Amino acid sequence: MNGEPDLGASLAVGLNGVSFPTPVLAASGCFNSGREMAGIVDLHRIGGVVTKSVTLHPTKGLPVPRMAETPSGMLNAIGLQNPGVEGFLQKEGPFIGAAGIPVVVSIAGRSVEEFSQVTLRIRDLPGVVAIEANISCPNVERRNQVFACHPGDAAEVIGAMSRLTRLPIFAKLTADVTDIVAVAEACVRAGAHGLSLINTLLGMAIDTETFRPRLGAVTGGLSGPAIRPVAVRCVYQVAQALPDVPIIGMGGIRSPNDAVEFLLAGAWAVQVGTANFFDPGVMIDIGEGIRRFLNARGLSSPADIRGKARLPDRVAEPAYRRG
Amino acid sequence: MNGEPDLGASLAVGLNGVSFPTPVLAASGCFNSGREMAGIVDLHRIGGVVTKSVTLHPTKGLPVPRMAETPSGMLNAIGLQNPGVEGFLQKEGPFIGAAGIPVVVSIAGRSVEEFSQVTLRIRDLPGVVAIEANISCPNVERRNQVFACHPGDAAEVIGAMSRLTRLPIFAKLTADVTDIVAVAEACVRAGAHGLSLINTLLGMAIDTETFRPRLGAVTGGLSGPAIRPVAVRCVYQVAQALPDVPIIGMGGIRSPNDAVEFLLAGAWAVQVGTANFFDPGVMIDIGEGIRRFLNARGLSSPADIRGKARLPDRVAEPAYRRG
Amino acid sequence: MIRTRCEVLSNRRTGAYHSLTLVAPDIADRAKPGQFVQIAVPEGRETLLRRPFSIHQASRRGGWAGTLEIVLDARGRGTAWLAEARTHDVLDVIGPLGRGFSYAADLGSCLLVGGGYGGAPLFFLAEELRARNKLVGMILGARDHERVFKPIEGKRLADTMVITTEDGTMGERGRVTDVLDATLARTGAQVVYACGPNAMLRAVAERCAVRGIPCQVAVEELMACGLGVCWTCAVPVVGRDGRGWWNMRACVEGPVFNGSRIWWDRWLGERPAEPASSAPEPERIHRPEAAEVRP
Amino acid sequence: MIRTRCEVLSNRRTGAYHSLTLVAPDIADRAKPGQFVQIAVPEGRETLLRRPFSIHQASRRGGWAGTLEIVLDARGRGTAWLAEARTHDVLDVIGPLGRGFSYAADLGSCLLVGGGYGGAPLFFLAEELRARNKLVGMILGARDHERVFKPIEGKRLADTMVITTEDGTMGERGRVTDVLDATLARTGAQVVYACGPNAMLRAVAERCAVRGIPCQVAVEELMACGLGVCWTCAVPVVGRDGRGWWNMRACVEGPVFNGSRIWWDRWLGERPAEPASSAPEPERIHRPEAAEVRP
Ligand SMILES: Cc1cc2nc3c(=O)[nH]c(=O)nc-3n(C[C@H](O)[C@H](O)[C@H](O)COP(=O)(O)OP(=O)(O)OC[C@H]3O[C@@H](n4cnc5c(N)ncnc54)[C@H](O)[C@@H]3O)c2cc1C
Ligand SMILES: Cc1cc2nc3c(=O)[nH]c(=O)nc-3n(C[C@H](O)[C@H](O)[C@H](O)COP(=O)(O)OP(=O)(O)OC[C@H]3O[C@@H](n4cnc5c(N)ncnc54)[C@H](O)[C@@H]3O)c2cc1C
Ligand SMILES: Cc1cc2nc3c(=O)[nH]c(=O)nc-3n(C[C@H](O)[C@H](O)[C@H](O)COP(=O)(O)O)c2cc1C
Ligand SMILES: Cc1cc2nc3c(=O)[nH]c(=O)nc-3n(C[C@H](O)[C@H](O)[C@H](O)COP(=O)(O)O)c2cc1C
Ligand code: FES
Ligand code: FES
Repeated sequence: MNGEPDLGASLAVGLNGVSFPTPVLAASGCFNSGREMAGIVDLHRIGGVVTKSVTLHPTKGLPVPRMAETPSGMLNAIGLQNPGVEGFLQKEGPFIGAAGIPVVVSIAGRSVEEFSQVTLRIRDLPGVVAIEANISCPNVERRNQVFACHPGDAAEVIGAMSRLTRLPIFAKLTADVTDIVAVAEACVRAGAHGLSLINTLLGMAIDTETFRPRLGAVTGGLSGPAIRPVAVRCVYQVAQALPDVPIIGMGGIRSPNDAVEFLLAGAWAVQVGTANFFDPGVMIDIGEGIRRFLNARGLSSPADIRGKARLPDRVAEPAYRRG
Repeated sequence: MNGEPDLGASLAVGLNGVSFPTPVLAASGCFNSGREMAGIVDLHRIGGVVTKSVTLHPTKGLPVPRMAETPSGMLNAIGLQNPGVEGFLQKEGPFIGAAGIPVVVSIAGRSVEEFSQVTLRIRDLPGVVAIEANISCPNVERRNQVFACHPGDAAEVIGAMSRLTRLPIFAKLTADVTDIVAVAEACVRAGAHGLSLINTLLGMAIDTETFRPRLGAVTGGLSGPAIRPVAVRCVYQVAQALPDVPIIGMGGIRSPNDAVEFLLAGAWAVQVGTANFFDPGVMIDIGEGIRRFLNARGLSSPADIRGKARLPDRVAEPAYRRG
Repeated sequence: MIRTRCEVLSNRRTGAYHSLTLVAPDIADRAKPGQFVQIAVPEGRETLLRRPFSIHQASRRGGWAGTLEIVLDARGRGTAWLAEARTHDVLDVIGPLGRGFSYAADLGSCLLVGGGYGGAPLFFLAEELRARNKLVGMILGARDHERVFKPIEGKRLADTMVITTEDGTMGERGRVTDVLDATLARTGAQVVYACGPNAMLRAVAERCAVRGIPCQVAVEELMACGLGVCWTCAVPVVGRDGRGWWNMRACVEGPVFNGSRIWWDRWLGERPAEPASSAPEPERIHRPEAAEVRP
Repeated sequence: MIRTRCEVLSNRRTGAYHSLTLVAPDIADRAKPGQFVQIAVPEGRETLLRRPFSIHQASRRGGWAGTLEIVLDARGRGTAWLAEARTHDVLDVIGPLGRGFSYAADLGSCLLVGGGYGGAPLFFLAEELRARNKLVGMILGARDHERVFKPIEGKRLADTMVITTEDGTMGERGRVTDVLDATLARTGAQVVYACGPNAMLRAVAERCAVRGIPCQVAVEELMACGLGVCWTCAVPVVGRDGRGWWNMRACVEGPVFNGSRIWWDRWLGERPAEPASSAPEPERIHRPEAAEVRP
């Protein structure tokens, strides 16, 4: 309530020191820094923006086609097109400083050194409240194995970054691993303030007319409602293992109910990616929907439902989970 | 051609010694042994049936709810309900022997010993042309880690089974791993004749009214069109690494085009699971659709398009694949 | 079981429900009370699975010959879409599915208990029972009068009729179980047939068990296939001797079960997820002494 | 850019295409030729993304004031659904999007080249050019006469008109590029505006480059957002000095580009997937000596 008697529940969330006015942020790569969307979305009614991932050098990205629609989802292979950290500071810096909303800068790189360099250039940018480390990137020093696929590699990046800045770092993980909890734990031990779950699933589609992959890069990342069950499972697994670590959940969220599902699974906040493309106002609607959901139950904050999924009395591990 | 001049392309496929009249088989757990469906589907027009997974002991399965519909997909947590291998032989054996269609028996277990025991009981059952090892099961001897998640565990099961029978063994893998190619290679080295890709993705959904998981078992397997891009990617990756090993692709197939997509990615045949639930005749339609597809291009066999996706000249690994 | 494309003949409101009449002569021909159909939602939607509906009427004679009627409560995406069906629309329907109610020659007085749209299949059953010269009593209950299923027609069809609503807007205020004992006593019913929310079925079955009256219940459980191949529709059923249990498929071994054989606690209880083999088995659950009607 | 729910005023056939008139005064007010709108497909479908369509007409005056017209070719799921739109249906539309064609004060004679439904935005453009007292020549090409977009109206609107069809069922047999040189010579056009299949745009742009005539092309590339935030709609554009290149967003920096600045080989070529930084950069690509119209 506090000062918002008419609205009922407050949407503000605190993630162990980082706060957002609503628990609904824009996901990296799906909102740029917010500038383009400002004309159609009232940015002051969303929780914040996670920027498109920034790399050290300007990156031209992958050849088209860069996207393919799939059942209830889409594949993308943009190749992290961005003007590099200097170009980013120049083009987006002033906007970020003046936007008056919390901005999380997403950083990507091909080596620990690149992540570190970008961190150094970003850490003092006004308006930035946190860094998201997009470690679902290939590591050129490890035969292009994706950082987030190996707890050790992931920890190395997070460790290096966290030594360079006091900004909280959220490690963004991929679900394409055998044990996401192990990667999450390694990141937290290395200094991650929180975790962003999940990045896209690696997928592929082929045009049966031309026999060509539908993506110029052959494979790409699957996002949208199709992946939501996988994302909710990842958030749940990690939240069970690390209940005190802030988790920002994402993957296929497009309605208030979807967002509530992530909060119940253990997320402290959520991000919305693909849904912005077809419904630019969706983050505001989700926020208001969460408020109504809380009001209807006499609750005062999104934190009240965090991790509150009611599990059966006994959940035994050995059961066959599929089929 | 060969004796089917009116129809054009022949749908028959050979998988290094195992042959099926069409490349479209029923996936395990989605068709039982075919008995229930015989009243509504002409079994002689499909490629074959992979049975519901059989375990050594009768298995009662997991508590309801056992299913939840999700965007373009569904979650299931049946818990491999089945009457155990003795019950199976009694109830399904006579049907399988008399059905006159190729039957692949799917075997599941919680230990290498259980897989071996069931293999011994199944190997002489008339009508059985191959065994599918459903190794997406928890291994009670390894803290319930799923066999298919660890190349060593997977190889152990396949090795033990292949020493007990001359029936070809298809290892059925899960995509929920960091490196599916490594698991595939381990299975093949251990004696797998071929690979079935993929089992369901581990997922979860929560009812936002009741705060309860929508599945009695909390987590379950995601299937249906939603997962198709992930499945195609897995088939493609494994086929690139192991071009001579027969792959049966599956995951979200419901149309001839979907099936062709898997063949182009490198599958030698496909299985259809979830789509049977909403469209029981779908496997026949897919087969006929593949025939039309081949005829329209003057091709004579599904093998003619196997792995024929036209890749760009250079596919460099280090590119950012997501975002 | 038949798969057919049926034309919609009409879609009318019946209180809070929609009543859809379909042209489906082959299914109508074979249908028995308690059986159901699976209706496909249109392609291209993100809802893939068919939706199951009880058969309310299957007309084999007269002006409506060859038609099938279902009743639906629009609650989720699939039912909301179906509620919009218009005359001449074509639906993809599979049926008749499952095992319906059964009749014992020696039980002449029946009591049919319906909750909400659960009343729908009981009308079809009542006609079949009357054709077999049975006495038919009926209890129809619901939350409010809008949800009491066809009370007027019910009164015409049944020999005795009791209506209950939770809000008291029609008939007696309360639940069907509040009037069950009295009605059983008054009608001298020898067998009970029930359809409605699962919790209601449990209450009815438990009361019948106490009184030693056989009770058949038509249950609802999530169904991915409805064809017997996926095992999502599990209902835990106890052995005839009250020992041992197994999960039966509501879509082929049901949806009608002997109410005294369902292990209600396990089915509707807290639904613990554990390896089934280590679940405590019921020592012996109450079951009627009366002759078993059907497993 | 505006998001609005628009009523469908009419949906008519135009040869092989559908022409949809929408009530969208705010978008119509701001629209410029070459801009587009993004139309949402309905919720609950497995096709999530909006579909982009060029603006064919934006009426600000007269009986149709406040309306917007788009033309669509029904090919996939989204367009097939849209082709079924009925009067009074309501669509969720965002627009006007992108940068449209631009006009140079000193270029008085224009040639508009449209392929298939690519002719649609050129009609809007022709009107704007005529309002600026330019001479407007037009070439409309298509596979067959059904796909030549509004030939009669085009003839009325343009000062000169040439029609080509690949099958010869209307106008000259062949492609627009077969008549381009002659038409340029005949009309003395000083600037070319083109819209149509990307391969046609390339051919037109390359011919114009050879002749040193500025050429603006309205391209099509897959668009996930259409709002400038996802970077799926990349078109490789070469620097003004012919050196260096960058992927521009067709949805905000386009869809209209200077045809001589697009690196066609990279964009429409074999599309090799490699780290962009190691891609060979064009030493210098041909570009018109004529004054640049727009980057
Ligand atoms: C044997 C049987 C007979 C039935 N008869 C009738 C009837 O005569 N009239 C009627 O209105 N309803 C009946 N139901 C329930 C009806 O099937 C559900 O209300 C309907 O499937 C809900 O679909 P939805 O898309 O509206 O809801 P959603 O919640 O969107 O459905 C999501 C998924 O859950 C399933 N589901 C949701 N609720 C139920 C439920 N109660 N039972 C089974 N599956 C469910 C759906 O089939 C779908 O697969 C019957 C169910 C069964 C099993
Ligand atoms: C700026 C612009 C203007 C356009 N103007 C018109 C127009 O005036 N009239 C018209 O008929 N079409 C136009 N198109 C093409 C039109 O957007 C596609 O035909 C349409 O999106 C196809 O959708 P679908 O669902 O029918 O096909 P599907 O193949 O099912 O679409 C799958 C996905 O691919 C995208 N897609 C498929 N083909 C194209 C394409 N050619 N261009 C862009 N995206 C595509 C879809 O938007 C969707 O995201 C335009 C495209 C762009 C980019
Ligand atoms: C209800 C259900 C039960 C299943 N049971 C089994 C099983 O017993 N053994 C198995 O190997 N896979 C099982 N599967 C997985 C399927 O065989 C298949 O791998 C998966 O569903 C992906 O294919 P689909 O998208 O075509 O369904 C089951 C899937 C479903 C939906
Ligand atoms: C077009 C597109 C571009 C993306 N770019 C990035 C990126 O630059 N960095 C990143 O960490 N994630 C990126 N993502 C992943 C999203 O941030 C998000 O993790 C994922 O899409 C799942 O959420 P969603 O289903 O809501 O889209 C991108 C996703 C899409 C669809
Ligand atoms: S619903 Fe599939 S077995 Fe009953
Ligand atoms: S379509 Fe998203 S940036 Fe152009």
